[in-house]
Amino acid sequence: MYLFQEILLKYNFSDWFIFIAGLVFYFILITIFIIITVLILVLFERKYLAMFTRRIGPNRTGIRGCLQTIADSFKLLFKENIKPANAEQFLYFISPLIVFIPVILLWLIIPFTSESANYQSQISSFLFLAVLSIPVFGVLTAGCSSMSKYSILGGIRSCIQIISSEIPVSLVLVSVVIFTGTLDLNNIINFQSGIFLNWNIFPNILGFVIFFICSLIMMNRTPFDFPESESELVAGYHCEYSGMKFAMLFLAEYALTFVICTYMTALFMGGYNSPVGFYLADLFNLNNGFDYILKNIEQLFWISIKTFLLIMLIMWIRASYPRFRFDKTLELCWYILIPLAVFNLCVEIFIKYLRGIL
Amino acid sequence: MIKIREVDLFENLKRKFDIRIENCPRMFLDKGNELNSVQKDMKCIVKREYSAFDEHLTDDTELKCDTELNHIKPDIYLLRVKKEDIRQILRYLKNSEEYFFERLDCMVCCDRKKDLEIMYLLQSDKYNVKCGIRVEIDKKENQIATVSDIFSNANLEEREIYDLFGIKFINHPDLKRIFMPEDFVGHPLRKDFIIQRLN
Amino acid sequence: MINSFFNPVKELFRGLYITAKNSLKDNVTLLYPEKKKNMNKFFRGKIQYIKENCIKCKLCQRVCPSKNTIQIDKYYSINYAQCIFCGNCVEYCPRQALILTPNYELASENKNDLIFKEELI
Amino acid sequence: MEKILTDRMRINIGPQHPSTHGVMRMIVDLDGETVENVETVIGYLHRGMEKMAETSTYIQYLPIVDRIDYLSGFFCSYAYVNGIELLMDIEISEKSKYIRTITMELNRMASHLLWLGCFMMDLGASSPFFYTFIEREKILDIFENLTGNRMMYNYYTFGGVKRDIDKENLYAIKKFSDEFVFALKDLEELINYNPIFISRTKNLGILEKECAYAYSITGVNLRASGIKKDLRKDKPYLIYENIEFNVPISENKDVQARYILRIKELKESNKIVQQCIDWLLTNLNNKNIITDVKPLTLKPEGIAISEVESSRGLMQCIIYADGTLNPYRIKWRTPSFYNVQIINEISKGYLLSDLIAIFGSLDIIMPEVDR
Repeated sequence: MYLFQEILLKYNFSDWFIFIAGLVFYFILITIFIIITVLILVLFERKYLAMFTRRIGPNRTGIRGCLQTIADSFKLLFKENIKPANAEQFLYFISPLIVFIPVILLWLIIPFTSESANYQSQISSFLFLAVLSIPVFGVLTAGCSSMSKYSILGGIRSCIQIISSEIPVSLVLVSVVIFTGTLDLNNIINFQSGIFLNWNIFPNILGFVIFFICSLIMMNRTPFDFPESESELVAGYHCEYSGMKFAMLFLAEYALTFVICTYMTALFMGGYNSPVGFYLADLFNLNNGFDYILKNIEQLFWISIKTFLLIMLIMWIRASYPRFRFDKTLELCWYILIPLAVFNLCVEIFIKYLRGIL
Repeated sequence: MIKIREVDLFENLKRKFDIRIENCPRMFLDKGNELNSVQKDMKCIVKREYSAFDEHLTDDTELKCDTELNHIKPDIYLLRVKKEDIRQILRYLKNSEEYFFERLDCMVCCDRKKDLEIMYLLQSDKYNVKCGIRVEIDKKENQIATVSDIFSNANLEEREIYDLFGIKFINHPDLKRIFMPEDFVGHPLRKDFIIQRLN
Repeated sequence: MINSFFNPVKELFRGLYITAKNSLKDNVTLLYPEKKKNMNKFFRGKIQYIKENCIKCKLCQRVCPSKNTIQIDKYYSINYAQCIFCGNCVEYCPRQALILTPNYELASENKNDLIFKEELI
Repeated sequence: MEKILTDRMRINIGPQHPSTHGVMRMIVDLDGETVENVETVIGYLHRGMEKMAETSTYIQYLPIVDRIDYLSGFFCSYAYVNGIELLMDIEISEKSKYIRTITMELNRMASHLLWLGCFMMDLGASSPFFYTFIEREKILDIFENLTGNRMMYNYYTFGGVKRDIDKENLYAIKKFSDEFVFALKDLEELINYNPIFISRTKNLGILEKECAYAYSITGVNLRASGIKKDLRKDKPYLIYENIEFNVPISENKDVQARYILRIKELKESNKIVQQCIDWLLTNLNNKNIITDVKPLTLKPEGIAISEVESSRGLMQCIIYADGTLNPYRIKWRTPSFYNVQIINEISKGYLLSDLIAIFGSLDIIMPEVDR
């Protein structure tokens, strides 16, 4: 974003115009980046699940099925938008946007590299959680506005589920923040720099497990995929959507998965520092501006590798477990995860105190 | 081997209701003429060796079988019963410990041109024997009392018979068609139902 | 009590292990258009009519469960849309005028492609 | 505080729904998420099997019989063919008895495997579906080489079997049944003690003994309620006398019990298949598999009630024959027709997702219900 603004300076536009152009350019850059990652993610999931069940997965489009999701998205783009007759027009039209726009904002908060032009703010980890609860409204309005009983049930289920999983997540976040001392994601990541032993995951293993389970619930992934559980509610909240709107909801779900995984790597697994402490780019120590870009690329590489490992674990879980019962999940959240999160908070404070003494 | 009192299987049943025990006669389906009754004894149906229950059946009981086939006792007994007292018989057969037919396998309805006939197939687990109760309903006033409160699986069964044969069951909970749409005319499994061949 | 907590977790990991173990085995799916499944000689595919052997005894018409797939008057016609490939006609034909071919690809755009007609002099 | 009066939502799990195996409509009255009343509407798949019997001869009706319960085609054709054999007093040879038993038990395994796959898909796990279908494909390949078709066999005739089992088929069956033991062990490890699966199926859909008798439920659902009733043991037909196998029953009458029983039945059938193979391998040269009955001019008379223990319960075929070429009336007593009726009794008070699990555990398929 800053590079773009420097170029604009040469053509002496007025400064407020430069500020807005920079933001818009970064916004477009991020959406393109999201669409690419989601395309890869969807294809990867289908191939990865196929591997587990001894199938091949899509292999007709492209060399070995690599253009499959592009073909899917084109199909969805040009599909006819069928609107249910008695659906409320405005809410029905707006809810995919309510779901999709916050997901893009989430991407702005996450620091992908040390100098990445994301939205620097002192409380970026809490800001992430705040923005994360906005898509719930989109899902609820999508469900209730399309006036079909299945989607109403789906919408209600997903909003109860996400509320009950927000609380353990924030408690675990508090424990991480206490341990690292700052709310800002960049500082949290810098706190975990160096050899991978001082990642946050090792002192805070219980917090990581709770966070992982709650993020499964938030992402609506198996074994907690109640809003669109195929065998009961046919397709849950997005069963009346087709064409472009369905593509947006589908895209938002996968983008949400990727973003929550990057957030987890940032909090627990040392976002963009390499596990071996030093960066490959330093070896070349070429002093013109080039090593700066090389370092950024390598950091980007590290954070996406760690996120991919987490996503592979999530998809592995999707392949092997049946679905939970809805009220059992709420029981799990309220009776087990929240007390555990509070216990984990005390453990963290004690470790912090111990670390302070030594 | 426990010695059971020598008694005919349906003796006290006969005392209460007047039923006619029969083997199903071979030529019971008339070819246009009157129903010719017992003409030739009929090898009834599922050939099984003796079960413990049959011990007390002496050879000269009513259920006469072909002399050369007497080593195979029929495993099913067919009773011809009047239409009015079908409910008492079924309740009696179900609740009395002596027979203990507590499972109604199925109700078979057959259109014998002259009249409609329903066969209630009962099965007793304790004695491992089957009994078929046959009731004749003539076509004009095709009505019979329902049995769904004694055997609750008769509920759907009677609706199916009503749907395919048109027999109305008195005070059946909800007598509606099962297979055919509501506005379907006629009852398909009747012999006089014309099949429109569409090709 | 401890066992009642660690047992389910052990079972959860065992579930993951089973799916992983299955992922190493080879694929079972068959790439249909490229590699076709080889049918054995008893497979009941499309029925083939041999005119020389036929003595027009109409037995195949009488034995066929879907009543009017085979029509024998001036022509000998088999309607593959109605045929259920049960093999009755092939079995009961006295002169082996009908044989079974292992060809199962019968998709066609319009229906009357599926009607096979042969002139009977 | 008194219960808040919320109005009931009437949702119909309609004919087109991913988890009604076949075409069936359930009108469910929901109070929030708990099920209050389930009304089943059937009849979408009625093909008029019984009317078709009256207009076709005995030979013409033989291939149609497999389609009554297309998952276990051999059982229906055995019920029909055995009925005619009883009427005509035909004795079938020892070898064809063994061939019939082995094909029926393999068919029972195929139908249970398909049920397992669909049941797990109802509960949300997608990968067991593919593992069970891999095994099922092997059985269908065996049937294809043996009878010529994967599901519509038309393999039994009056008085025996149409074709003899040659050596390759027997070795294929032997290879399958040996490998099946390990594959089933894998499946069981994946599902049996999985805490999510246990929490989804434990004490759910309790079927009491009286209710089972009142609705004349048969098969695994009955045995899951503690009543030991299996036709293969009570009235052994074919060669079930000299084959030793046991009939598993369980006492706790819930969805999990039905699942466990079906897995045990898979193992039992595998044992039966292995015993049949040993006998068949010993006398390969005994070739008389069919007694010469002139099927085309078949004119039986009388009533015949032939029973068979199909994979879903007791299946009876009641044939009224009046000495002409066409059967006078054939009535099919199919087990799923009675299992459908108890959904309302046993699924009251459970959640919507439990209703799907209960319906899945009863192993109901719609062609049998609608005939």
